Amino acid sequence: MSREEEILRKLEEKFGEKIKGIRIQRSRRIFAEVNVEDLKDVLRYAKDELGFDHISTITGEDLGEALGLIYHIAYENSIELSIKTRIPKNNPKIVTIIDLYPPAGIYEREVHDLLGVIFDGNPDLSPLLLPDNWPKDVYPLRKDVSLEEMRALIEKGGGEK
Amino acid sequence: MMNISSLLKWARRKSPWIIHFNTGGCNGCDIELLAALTPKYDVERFGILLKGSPRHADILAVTGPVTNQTKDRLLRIYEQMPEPKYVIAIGTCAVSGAPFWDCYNVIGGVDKLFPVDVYVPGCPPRPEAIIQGFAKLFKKMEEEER
Amino acid sequence: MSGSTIRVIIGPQHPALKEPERFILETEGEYVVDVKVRIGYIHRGIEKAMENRTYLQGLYLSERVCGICSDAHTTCYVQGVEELLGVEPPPRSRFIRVVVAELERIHSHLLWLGVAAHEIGFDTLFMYVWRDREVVMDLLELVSGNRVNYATNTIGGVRRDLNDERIQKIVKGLKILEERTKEYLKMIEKEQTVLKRTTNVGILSKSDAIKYGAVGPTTRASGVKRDVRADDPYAAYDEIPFNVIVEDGCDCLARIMVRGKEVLESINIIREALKRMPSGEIRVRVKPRIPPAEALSRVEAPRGELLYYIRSNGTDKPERCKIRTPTLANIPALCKMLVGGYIADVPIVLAGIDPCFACMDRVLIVDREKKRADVWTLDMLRRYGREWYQRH
Amino acid sequence: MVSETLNLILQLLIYPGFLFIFCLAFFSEWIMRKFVARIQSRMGPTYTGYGGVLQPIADFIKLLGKEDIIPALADRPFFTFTPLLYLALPLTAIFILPMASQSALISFEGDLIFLEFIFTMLTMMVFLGGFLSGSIFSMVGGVRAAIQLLGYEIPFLIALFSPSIPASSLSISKISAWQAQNNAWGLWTQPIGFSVLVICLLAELELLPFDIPEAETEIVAGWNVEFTGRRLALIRLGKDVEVVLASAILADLYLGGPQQVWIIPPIIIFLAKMFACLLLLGYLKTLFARFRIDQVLSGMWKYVVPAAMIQLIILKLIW
Repeated sequence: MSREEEILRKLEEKFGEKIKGIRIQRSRRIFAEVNVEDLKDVLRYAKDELGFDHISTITGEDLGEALGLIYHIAYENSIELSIKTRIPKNNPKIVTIIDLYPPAGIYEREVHDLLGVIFDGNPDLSPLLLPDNWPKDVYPLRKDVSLEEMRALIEKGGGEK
Repeated sequence: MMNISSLLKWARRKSPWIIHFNTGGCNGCDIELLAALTPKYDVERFGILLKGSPRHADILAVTGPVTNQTKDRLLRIYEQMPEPKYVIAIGTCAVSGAPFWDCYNVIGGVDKLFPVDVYVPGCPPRPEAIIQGFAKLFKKMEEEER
Repeated sequence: MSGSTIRVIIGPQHPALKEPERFILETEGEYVVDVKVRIGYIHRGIEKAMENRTYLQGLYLSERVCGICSDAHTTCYVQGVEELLGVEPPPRSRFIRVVVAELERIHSHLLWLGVAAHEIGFDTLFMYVWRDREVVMDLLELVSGNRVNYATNTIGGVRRDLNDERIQKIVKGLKILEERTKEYLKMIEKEQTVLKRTTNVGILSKSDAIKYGAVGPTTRASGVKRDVRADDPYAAYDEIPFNVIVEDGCDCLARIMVRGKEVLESINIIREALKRMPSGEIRVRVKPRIPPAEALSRVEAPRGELLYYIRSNGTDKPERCKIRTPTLANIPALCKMLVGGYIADVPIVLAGIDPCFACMDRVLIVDREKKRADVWTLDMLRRYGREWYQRH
Repeated sequence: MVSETLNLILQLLIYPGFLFIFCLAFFSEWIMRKFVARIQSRMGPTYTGYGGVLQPIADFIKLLGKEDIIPALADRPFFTFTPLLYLALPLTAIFILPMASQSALISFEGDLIFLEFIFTMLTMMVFLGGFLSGSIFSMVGGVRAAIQLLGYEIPFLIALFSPSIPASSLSISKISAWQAQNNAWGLWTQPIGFSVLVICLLAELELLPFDIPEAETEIVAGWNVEFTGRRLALIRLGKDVEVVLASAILADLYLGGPQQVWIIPPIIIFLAKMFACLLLLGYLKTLFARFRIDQVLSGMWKYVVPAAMIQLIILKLIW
């Protein structure tokens, strides 16, 4: 049994129904999906028991009705486990994971900037990437705002400072 | 009086000090501009020195498309430079903003903010091209009253 | 001003190189006690722009994310797209990718070595290193036709082949580079002023390197053996034997040595790749439309692990393209390194992670009696400084 | 009587006075730039005049013609006076150094002390100019210059005065004349003192590895960051004169100064010695990385001060 299959089996044993659509896409790539409530348990288990000690990044995306978050964590820098979760667009709140992975703070700031996800418990969600005069409540990676609209908004919102 | 002004023009042409500012580019033009200072190209031959303080500089060399966040900073540096001052836009990004023309955080080329004297296109321009840009600028210094 | 913490703002304009960024340091006396980061001066919105371009157009955009490691970005991007398509690039193209990637690593590391020397005021070394960097620039131009943005990779292979004449020239150039690099490494090990400025500066212990998720040479200088080329082989790295360079110094000197030795290792990798290169096609044709799928692609850029996540939706444009550059991953570790160090060491520590942005000078010192907002403009600082002197 | 006065005025203004010294200063800047560039395997200034020799003059004229900005936050009187004094002080000092003949234009017993005073004043000018020009970078640069002064002042003093012990005079002209006559160059009789003085002059001139007050990568241009146009021109000229002054001090106090050899006039011998010292300074400048300010202070007190003291003790034992 390869290492990937072993990890997959352990995750299935531990979480059973809670973990959905788990698959090995190719060697060293595992994708899985969980509900928001279970996310932290899965990550904690992966970190403490399975040895996934490196977080590569957090990807945020706009799925239409919901916002998707993908946590990419790595085991010995070789096997990448991508755990997906969804949060509603009108109440984009999720609990932070900086207590598990300290460097996640900066990725959470990035996702907060670009998609407006609020990470409960992250002490520093100040703008990281967007300019100081960025208009409020405009999140560039959401699909409901087009490039033209965004440029117009920036020109209106900018100027002060 | 004619002689003094031509002497000044000569001095200006022979002693152009530059300040470099990256407004949000990819570093490609920056390393080529820096490579122009190093032994193989050595622009100090023409008296060009890279200065850190805008107060000491004659030429503002801008690389990269202007982003929203650097706009104010760039304007301030331009205003801090003493007259007569010249601007040289290095790389296609600084010339027109391409290939980031439609990115939401990019305003466009440098000439949206203040007049540019010489454009050096290229992605990135070779150090030779940058030196030629400077040569064009020297010619302009000679012909133009400022 | 004694006793209170002082806020030092670094950024965003640099006399030598690099993009504008800003770091806000809280200091007590000469020591740094806390660091806050504000990047985004170069934020252009590439991820959004990717969604509005076709896959082939996106290739050119990804090349221009960073001019120094442009080949790493395109390799990562095309690997992701190839995985979405289920296409295997021909073997010869994979070897050519390795050659170009390693040439780029040499160019980037030498560039960094020069900049680090400049950072500690050693301009002579800077000039020498950059003089010899021109050798590798010439090789890159020979292989790809351009000095900086090579445009070697394309979806399904590479665009330019290597012939015997070019291979000969590469081998010749590598020999010069090897000699010079060895000489510089020997000199750096002995030169007292360099040692004084780099040993025990910017310490990042092994456990901290793992905890704060450092990547690339930064983590390898702390004794952590992690390299995507070895751990998660791509292109032809699984067919070429090479060593992962690790140093145990955990300080800036170790970071210099790791990069220097990696240059030598890269030279060996290129030689090996040229020797083992198979003949055959360099490119396969692909369809512009890509069925819905997702792919996570990783590459060891000169600065560390580079990561692309691409999702397709059946059209010729990607649904989402996420880019995680190595510098961002190193920032938490960088903050850790800066805390507890001297203010005067900030430039070299910042340079130590080989940031793809950063501007280390422009040190502004402001009293922190009035607890005001974080973001101060230069004019505000000046006005504030003036007021302060009138009061005292 | 009239012709004597006229002669003195001519001497002051032309040779070996202002005009000569300015030319020498510009020439020495060119030599320095060209030499450093050659060491870094570059060309250096090439196309301004023959081999770029007019480059410093072009820089000077250009700066004279630039817009003059006084920052709103700067202290006006000081902002104006500092560059003037920064040029005037080393110029004054040069007149007490013997250059064209074995006795200087102005020579009196104790002019060595005057020289020391001028050097300290120069650093004070840097400090004031930096502190009062209203920018935080220049302030840091000025403060750094003052802190550095604490490090090199004592060894500088000792190394400056130790040649006066064998010559038993405090006049620079007499010291150099004594060394020339007895063929006892300070370089041979007190080599430690010479190296201490070279190190301290590097610090005084803010050359690498002691260019901390104007560290480009740390604090932009340091104490002179806010000066533009005419003021910057004066500061740069002052700096050049200071470099000439430093190498002239080395040539006078440790290399025997101007002396007549065969039929070669003393000025030629002196210039040869002076440029040798200049190139030594330039060579050292390219060899090192910049120290940190705390490393300078501790290094100076740990190694350079004891070295200067030992030299003094050895001298005392011999003479």
